Amino acid sequence: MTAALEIRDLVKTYPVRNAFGRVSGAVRAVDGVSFTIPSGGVYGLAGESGSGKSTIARMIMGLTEPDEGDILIDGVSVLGQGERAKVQMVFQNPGASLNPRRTVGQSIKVPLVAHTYQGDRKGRIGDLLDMVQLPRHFADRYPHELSGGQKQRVAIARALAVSPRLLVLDEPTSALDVSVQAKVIDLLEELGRQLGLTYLFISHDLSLMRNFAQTVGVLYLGKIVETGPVARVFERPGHDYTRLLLASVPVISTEEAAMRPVIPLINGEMPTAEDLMALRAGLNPKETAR
Amino acid sequence: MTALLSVQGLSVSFSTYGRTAEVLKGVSLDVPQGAQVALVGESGSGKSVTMKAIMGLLPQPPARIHAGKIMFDGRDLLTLPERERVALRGTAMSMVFQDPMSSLNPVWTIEDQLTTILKYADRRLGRDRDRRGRRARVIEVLSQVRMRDPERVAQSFPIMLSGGMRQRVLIAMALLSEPRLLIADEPGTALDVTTQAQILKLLRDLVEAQGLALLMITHNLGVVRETSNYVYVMNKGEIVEEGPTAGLFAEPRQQYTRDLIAAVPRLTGRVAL
Amino acid sequence: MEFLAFLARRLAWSLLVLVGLSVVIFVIARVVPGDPARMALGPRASAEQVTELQEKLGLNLPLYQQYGLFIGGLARGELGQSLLTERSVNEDIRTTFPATLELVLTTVFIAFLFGVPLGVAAARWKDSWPDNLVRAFAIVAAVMPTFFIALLLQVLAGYVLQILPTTGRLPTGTDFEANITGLLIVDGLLKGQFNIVFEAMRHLLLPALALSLATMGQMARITRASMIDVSRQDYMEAARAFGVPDRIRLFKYQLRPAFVPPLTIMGLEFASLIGGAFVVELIFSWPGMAAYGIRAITQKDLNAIMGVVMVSGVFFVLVNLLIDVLVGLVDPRIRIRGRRA
Amino acid sequence: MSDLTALSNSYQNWYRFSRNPTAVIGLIIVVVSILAAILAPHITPYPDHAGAFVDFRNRHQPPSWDHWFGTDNVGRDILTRVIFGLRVSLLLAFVVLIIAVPFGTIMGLLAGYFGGWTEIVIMRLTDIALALPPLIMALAVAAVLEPSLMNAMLAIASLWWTWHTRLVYSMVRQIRALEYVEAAETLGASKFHILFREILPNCVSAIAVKTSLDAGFVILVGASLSFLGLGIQPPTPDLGTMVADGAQGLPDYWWESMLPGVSILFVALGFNLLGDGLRDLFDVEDVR
Repeated sequence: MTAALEIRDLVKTYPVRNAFGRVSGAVRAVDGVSFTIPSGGVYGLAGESGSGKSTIARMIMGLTEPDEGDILIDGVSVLGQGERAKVQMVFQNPGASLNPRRTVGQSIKVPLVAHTYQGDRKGRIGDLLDMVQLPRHFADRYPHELSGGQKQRVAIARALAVSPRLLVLDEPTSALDVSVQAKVIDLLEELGRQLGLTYLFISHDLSLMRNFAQTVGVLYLGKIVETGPVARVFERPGHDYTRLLLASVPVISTEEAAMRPVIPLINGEMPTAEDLMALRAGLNPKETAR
Repeated sequence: MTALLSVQGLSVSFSTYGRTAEVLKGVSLDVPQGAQVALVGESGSGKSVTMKAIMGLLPQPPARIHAGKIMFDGRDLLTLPERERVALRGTAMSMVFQDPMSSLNPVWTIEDQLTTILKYADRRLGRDRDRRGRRARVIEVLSQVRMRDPERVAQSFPIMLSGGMRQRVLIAMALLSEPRLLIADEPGTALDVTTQAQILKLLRDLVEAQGLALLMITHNLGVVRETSNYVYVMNKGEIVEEGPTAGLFAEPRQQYTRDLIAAVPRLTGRVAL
Repeated sequence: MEFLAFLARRLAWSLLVLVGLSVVIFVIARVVPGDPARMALGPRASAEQVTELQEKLGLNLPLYQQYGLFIGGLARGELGQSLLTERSVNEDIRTTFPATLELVLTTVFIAFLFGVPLGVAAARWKDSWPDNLVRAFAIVAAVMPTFFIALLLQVLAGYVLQILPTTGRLPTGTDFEANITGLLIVDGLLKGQFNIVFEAMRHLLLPALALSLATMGQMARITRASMIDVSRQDYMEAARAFGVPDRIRLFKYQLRPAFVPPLTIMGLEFASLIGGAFVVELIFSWPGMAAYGIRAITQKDLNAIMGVVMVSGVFFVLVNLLIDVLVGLVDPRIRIRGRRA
Repeated sequence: MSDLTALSNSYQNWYRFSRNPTAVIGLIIVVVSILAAILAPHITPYPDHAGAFVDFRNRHQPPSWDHWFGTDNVGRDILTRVIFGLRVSLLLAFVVLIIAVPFGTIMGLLAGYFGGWTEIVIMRLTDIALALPPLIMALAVAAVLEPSLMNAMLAIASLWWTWHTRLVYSMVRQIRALEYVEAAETLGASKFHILFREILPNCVSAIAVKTSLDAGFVILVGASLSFLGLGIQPPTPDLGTMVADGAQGLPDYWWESMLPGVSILFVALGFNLLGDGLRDLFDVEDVR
């Protein structure tokens, strides 16, 4: 069986310019990333700001072209193709991902028009709202009339409009309260089962990842430093950065606390990732004042 | 022993466009001397309003405090003359702001901002400290928050510092005049997890070392467990449950607290309900 | 370093703007229908006279060569001959520009001196009477036609109260040559002739006031908006939570970050100030470049028109470069990042 | 249901607008001025005074019951000529803005959304225009061609669009970075859809505010131009020309210049108050 999504040696660099606008170097925002997600699977990409996780999502969506590597959906390379109906995305901030001047129905209609959906569009919009457990009459509401959780449901409905195979979820619940987050995650799981969706779940929230993803890749400075089944990676982390991430998660029970790896303190303080790596490499941690 | 800070039956309403909404309905909480207390709630629960009322930062109008007392060190802050109330701000009680990106003035150096605050705090306390003394104190506090190069940080403008360092500056700002109560407004939530962990540990260490009372305002139950030993759970303007942190997390009594705890994803994976 | 690069970039853009401006001016002057030589000489001139002038002005050459000549002249600072005064346009502008400069600088000074404090006061007492007063003033000042203000002031101060002179830069017959900077106040000070300084100021007051009202209102409005914007920032609340007194918060914490928009807008306003100077100079018989420009325009004196417009453009560009430096001094973010927020 | 909420929204807007006294005053001034200009031949007391009419016996009459604004140096009723003069002013503002606003908006959308060379070319053009005040441009054009209303309108419009371009450009730059635009891109929406359906509706209120303010300023530029004698040519009544002509009689015949001057002020004030009211209503950031 072919994978729903296959990422091969993806590289994206951004030029660094000096003060006068000359290119003086390059940052490798994504530096040789590969992974595959089997059909119906949930792959979690964990990383902090600057890890390259958003750049990967943008490349999969076709918003940015990679410098090297390939992206295959259902075994077919999608590079250079403009529109990608098979893959859709749910954004981080439900407040900003819906146009404030357009009704929910108008927003959901966008992909239907773009991909020339032939059937009854109004009916389809209603069905989509049903799917995300919102009343059909919400089609006439404006985003400011909805709560954060409702907006995120609308964003999910919109992403499902053209029956994609794969959903990229970019921190879909980080802006929501925990009780709302739990419901949105339940919805995503149920939809995944019903529609046979494959998810790429991008988050910095390791607890959530533990519960939602089956496989996890830990991204640090553009590279996947560790990957494997989520239970294995979280219980027996093999890389220092994974250990640091896990040790940093605020938890609510002693069982969880016991699970967190012990990290050596530097000057009585939790080390930064750079310092920890430097310590392991036998170097003296350098001062990091920027 | 009486509490250092004691909020008693605080009720606050907001009036906008002719409509009045009651946002706090008789909130009571105690922060004893040297204790670490958390106030946890989701958005709209009223935790920020409570915090602002304690700090005296509620804009009135539209807000109106119509019942209750805020006792600090045996005096009711709500009936205190404005001058005396201002005198307490940033000195006896001070606050760690949430957003490291926007809580520092972009056009002045760190040293400039910290010495200005110190100068007027000294003046209110009747303390005599010259420019050089103030500078020394600023450098001292910057090293207390484990800034590696306090001299250089002091000379920097905020945009030259990383988010984590700015958050440390905000903590240093709160410590300048040796307060007895520290009110922390979700410090570190805007930062990466590893940086947040550093900040929380730093805060914990400081509070313990200096014997400060801490009131941690947060929406994150994990942060509550990491930083407090007593917790108040707030919902819709009311305290729904309170108790020692470990006990309350292990055996929540109220349905709301139970649901809230159940909604938190666990690092250990799914819990059987 | 970043700041130098920022300024260098701005300088490069400014040069580009000036080249663009020269093209626009050239196009207006040469491509539009009508023969400049014929226009200059009038309908009664003979065909030979017209041809002669055409050759003299290079009008018989292809357009790109004409532009080459024009830009070449500009690069050397040669603006050509005025058909009207029969002197070089350079000379005419050199004698008239200082008067305009003195007028415009005084105007900016007045606009800033009153506009910014008005804006600060409005923001400080937002939604109460000082605010309403300032806002009303700003709106009325903005919609008063400059020529109308000028006439009004002239009638009020000149005819009714009879305290201030209403024409010229100095009393007629005054024997004084401003040959150092061309600015009467400065030269008067340098030469120690304080009566000249006093008279120059008296003469400046009305025209500068007339020209400054709209800009003053604008400054007040922008300062107010910017102050209110800053007052909503978290760091203002933080300063309050730490007990920093009102006065310090207002002037140190709030005004300085709020100062960038008024500065920037001031730079942009310069163009319309120069436009306004055309009207004010005419009404107050101010012997400046704008008055010279108006004369050139009504007499279709092409080289003079092009010269005046070009000099206004250069002036505008220089002022804005200066403002970039000032903005960098006020806001370290621009200094450090090398670009505007 | 939805119609009801939409209705209550617009009702709410109207309610808030009507509670803002300056905005209402502005709206009234604007509407009255436009109506007066359109109906000028029917409502003015002496419609024939709009042309080359002479009545030397009645020259320099101060304001009276017969001539509310007095008469000018050839005995024409100034109120009549002011109302006819409004026509010129409003026509000028209308034509300039009907050219400048749509053109400037489209250029701003293109520069802000596409970036690259489109942005560089368009935005440098606006920089050049900034250095060239509309009044001077109009003067230069009037000098080279001939002074006429049409030339003045074209000259002003040829620069004015750049202000709208700068406004829309800066808004598009902000909006483009928002997730809903990126979302529309990932959903496969066309560039046309993104520009005109997703981005433009979010700029409309700011454009409306600016257009209202601009109408006042264009009128001022036009009046300055004719004050300098380079606008519409006599005997067509024009407010700027009337101020200039009346100024010859200052201070004795003050009404001949002051009342037309106040009229210009009045109309420009109307548009400004209206723009300010709209700004409060839409909660638009400070434009201009």
